[in-house]
Amino acid sequence: MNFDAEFFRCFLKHASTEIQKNERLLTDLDSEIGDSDFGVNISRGFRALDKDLNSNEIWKLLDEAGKTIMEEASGTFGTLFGSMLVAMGRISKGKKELTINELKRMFEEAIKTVEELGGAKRGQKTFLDVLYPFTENLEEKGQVETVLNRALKAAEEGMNSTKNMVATIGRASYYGENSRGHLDPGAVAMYLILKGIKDCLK
Amino acid sequence: MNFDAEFFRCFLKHASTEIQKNERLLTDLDSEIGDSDFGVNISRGFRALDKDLNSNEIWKLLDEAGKTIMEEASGTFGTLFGSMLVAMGRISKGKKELTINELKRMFEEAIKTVEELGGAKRGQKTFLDVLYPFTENLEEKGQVETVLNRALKAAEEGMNSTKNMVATIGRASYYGENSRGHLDPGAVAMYLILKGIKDCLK
Amino acid sequence: MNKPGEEVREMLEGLVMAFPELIELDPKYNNIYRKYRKKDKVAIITGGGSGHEPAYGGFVGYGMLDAAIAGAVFTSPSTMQIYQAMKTVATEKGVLSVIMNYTGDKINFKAAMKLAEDDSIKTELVISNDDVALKDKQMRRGTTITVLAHKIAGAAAEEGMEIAEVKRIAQKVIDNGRDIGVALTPCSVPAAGKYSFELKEDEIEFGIGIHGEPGVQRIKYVPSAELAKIMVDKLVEDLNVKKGDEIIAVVQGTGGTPYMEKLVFYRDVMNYLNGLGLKTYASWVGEFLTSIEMQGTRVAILKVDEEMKRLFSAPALTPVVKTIPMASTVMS
Amino acid sequence: MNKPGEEVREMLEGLVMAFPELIELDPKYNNIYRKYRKKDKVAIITGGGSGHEPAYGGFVGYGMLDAAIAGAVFTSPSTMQIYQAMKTVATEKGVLSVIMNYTGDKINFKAAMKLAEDDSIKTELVISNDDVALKDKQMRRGTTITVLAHKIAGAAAEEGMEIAEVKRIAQKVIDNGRDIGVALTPCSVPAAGKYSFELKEDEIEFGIGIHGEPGVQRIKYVPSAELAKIMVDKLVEDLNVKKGDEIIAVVQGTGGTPYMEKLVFYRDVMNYLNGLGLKTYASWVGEFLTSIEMQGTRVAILKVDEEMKRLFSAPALTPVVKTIPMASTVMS
Ligand SMILES: Nc1ncnc2c1ncn2[C@@H]1O[C@H](COP(=O)(O)OP(=O)(O)O)[C@@H](O)[C@H]1O
Ligand SMILES: Nc1ncnc2c1ncn2[C@@H]1O[C@H](COP(=O)(O)OP(=O)(O)O)[C@@H](O)[C@H]1O
Ligand SMILES: [Mg+2]
Ligand SMILES: [Mg+2]
Ligand SMILES: [Mg+2]
Ligand SMILES: [Mg+2]
Repeated sequence: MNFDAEFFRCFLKHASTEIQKNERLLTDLDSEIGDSDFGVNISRGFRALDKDLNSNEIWKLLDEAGKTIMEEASGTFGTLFGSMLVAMGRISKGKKELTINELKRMFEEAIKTVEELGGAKRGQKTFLDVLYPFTENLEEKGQVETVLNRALKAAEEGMNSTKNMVATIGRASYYGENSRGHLDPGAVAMYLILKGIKDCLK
Repeated sequence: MNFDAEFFRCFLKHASTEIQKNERLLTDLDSEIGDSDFGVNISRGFRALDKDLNSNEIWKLLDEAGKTIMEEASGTFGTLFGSMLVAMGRISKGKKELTINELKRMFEEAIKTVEELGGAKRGQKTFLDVLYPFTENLEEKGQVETVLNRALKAAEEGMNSTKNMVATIGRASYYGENSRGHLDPGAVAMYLILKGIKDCLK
Repeated sequence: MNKPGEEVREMLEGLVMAFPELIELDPKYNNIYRKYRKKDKVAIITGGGSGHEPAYGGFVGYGMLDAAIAGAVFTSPSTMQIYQAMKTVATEKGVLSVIMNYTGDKINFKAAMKLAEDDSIKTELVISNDDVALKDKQMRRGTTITVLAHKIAGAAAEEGMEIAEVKRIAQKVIDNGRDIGVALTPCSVPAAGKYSFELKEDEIEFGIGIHGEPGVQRIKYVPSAELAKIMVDKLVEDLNVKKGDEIIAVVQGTGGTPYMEKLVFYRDVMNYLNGLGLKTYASWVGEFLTSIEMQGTRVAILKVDEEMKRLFSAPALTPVVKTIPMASTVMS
Repeated sequence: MNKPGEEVREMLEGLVMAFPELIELDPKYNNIYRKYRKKDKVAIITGGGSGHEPAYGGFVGYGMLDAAIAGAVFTSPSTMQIYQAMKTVATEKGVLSVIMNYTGDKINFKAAMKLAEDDSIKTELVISNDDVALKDKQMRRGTTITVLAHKIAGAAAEEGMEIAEVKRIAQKVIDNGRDIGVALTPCSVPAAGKYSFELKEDEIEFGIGIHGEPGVQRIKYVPSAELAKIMVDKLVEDLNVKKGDEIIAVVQGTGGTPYMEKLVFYRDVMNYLNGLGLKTYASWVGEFLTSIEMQGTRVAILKVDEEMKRLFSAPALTPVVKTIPMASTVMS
């Protein structure tokens, strides 16, 4: 199967639900190695999305969602995640449906944008440590559902792997060695966002 | 006898000696109802006088002494006392000798200047409370020595009378009722300055 | 700071280094003089204790002051310092001193005037008492309006008016101006090494003097807009200005006030003045007459007539005040 | 202050009230724009957290910035705020952002540039890292030299240069400028309600950041002239300037610094620079990039060539910087 506007609308809605449901958890995680604004911030961003998901063009859906998130959740995560959605939209302009290969390209573009803007790399304890394994596991071979499940599994492992990392970028890096032993709030959020994907397959 | 340049030179020298001798006392008095700078300040002023008393003209002697005091002892007392000397000089311009009547006029002019500059009147606990009785007792009748002694006696009483007064002008007025019970440092200094006069009669 | 007791001279050296084209320093007397003084105008001078920078060295120059005489911190300059300034800047038209109502300053300026008069220098004195904090007008201290008097009388002198006229105009500014100050923190005098008063975090010292003298009242912390109202009301009532009157407004920090608070408070004052229907001909915002590092603010208003408006807008070139008049005619 | 969270907007309102001829405010985004913008020049913008006033709203106007974007106190402005500013001031020649090296600012400006590029706006970015406190050049924070880059690149843009040229010049200023700061007291962030560090009476925080971040070293109190030496030495060594080189110097207070200390310190810095044989082409003294009410000082020097000198002296008209070039020819 291919991915159309309906799929992305569903994806964003599920993400919104998950994030709002876990607002408290995310803030608590950010209070351990950040500045305690994460849950409140990002769930405000997603709440604003709800009235915004009307377009039937993939790129517009993502572009508008990204901009809304940036407008309403202006912390590091909101900015990077918003920019990532806009970038994903940009490379899918004109397309009505995407193959899984194109979906992978989209996520690669997302990663590139996040790297460019924030300068982070693998293993620095950010949500990139969820995005990398997820994206790498998006392959053409096999059933879409199986592929997505495998990618989500890898994303979950990525999320868990941040627990043992020392943050070397962003606000958590101020905590140095003390950041070890805590899950990265951004990584958790990213996993929650991706998780809904499998419920959006028709 | 009349008062010539020699008399005024002697008067200023005696004043200088007395003030320097009592520097500590004056500072202590100022520490009770002032800002503790009085003795140091005024004795620096008089010390500077010592090299300055060469003129043979009464007015010049007083004018220069007044300006030196103002330059070196720039507190309230130094300014008023210096201005008073300059004023005394001003009205004796051209005269080689003064009668006791002219001496009285000189002190009246001194008082007028102090009143004009500082705005104080009788009974406000300042050195004027020494100058008033002293000047009023400078009369033509009787032996000069007797007259001066009487004036100095009155000056001393004036000084002592400041003890029971409440200061209503100058820095001491900030102490309000608490200024009562302390001699006014300026009054004590003025009495010490005047005191030498009788040793300068030839 | 370097050597104690030298800070004023060193500070004045810094000022002159920054504006060598406008002012010069007599380091013996700590007097700042306008460079290139006119010979045919009334000379205008002022002086007082230091610690109120940029007053008054910052206002010396074309169209304002000919001399500023700096005493030690919060201490009157000496008679001889002032006398020296009078001799230096004196012209045929005389020397007008426009000073603030403090005992030491008054005694020393008057004493210096007596000495200058012995030298046949024409002298006049105007004393500002614009601080409405105190009820009794005689007791009122001089504050911000003094600076506006320097600007306006300075322009009058520059126009060549005689000393009686310049004095009349300076006095008119004093009579039509009012100022009020508050403090959120005290200030410390270097020599004394202690704070002038104690204040709790949520208190405002109302009616503060420019030397950190305790105010007349201690009020609870109120929002900026409400403080603006309280302060302006006090000025407006005392000055008796009404809807439609034209004013010049000065809103300033007191030395340690952050820009952000100054600008928010300026906004609140201007909004409130507007709401009262007062017409602001011009305004100043910044720091003009400070109290070392005190955090607080002062507001001053001056009710202006055509003469004051014209002179206020006349050209000036000093370290702080640089007025370039708007001309409606251009020639080229 | 009035309502918490509103202080930045209210402050900007105050700024625009004070200079309505020069700047205007988009209150939705807390963006200050130059009034009467040119259509045929590179637009120059900057932004960052508030609390550094008069930066950056005070530098918007002819010959300097086209927009200043204000975040909350010590907080980066958002991507959408910046994007909005880019859209508003964009011209055919493009938009150059000259910002300071802070993570949040960099992410948001870069993200906004991506959005602007989608709208076919030409964008370029220059990041200042002039604070010598930190050894690693990549880590160095942006401070005072940013403002000189705005002045100099602003003049280049005004002359009509293309964006690559203007960028080259801004980068040249950054590469040739260094800054160092110290604090005598900490500063308090309104939102946090606590001081950024603790300091004993006789200690100086050396190498302080503009957000009151603890410095790199804590030194014992030294006299002003010695502090000037220590700070200037650090700059001179890092920048590698030598006797005979021409520089522009900036000496400033950090928000709560009394004038007296600023001026004494300015004197000491100038004397010391002189003694080193460096030629000061021009200097600024005052407050330009502050840290709320922090007491302290910053010194910056910029090694200049003919191009930088010409552009530095070119006309500017902003709330704070008003440059009237000295012309050797007069026409009338
Ligand atoms: N430079 C970076 N690149 C990518 N992700 C980052 C970077 N810095 C922080 N993050 C992510 O952002 C999350 C924190 O988001 P947020 O609370 O919005 O940040 P802040 O409050 O510091 O602005 C972190 O948990 C981390 O996953
Ligand atoms: N207005 C005044 N008129 C006359 N004498 C005054 C006045 N004010 C103060 N004095 C006198 O000056 C004395 C204090 O002198 P000084 O220590 O120089 O003053 P300060 O330290 O306040 O400048 C007082 O004891 C008083 O006699
Ligand atoms: Mg956070
Ligand atoms: Mg945050
Ligand atoms: Mg005393
Ligand atoms: Mg004294």
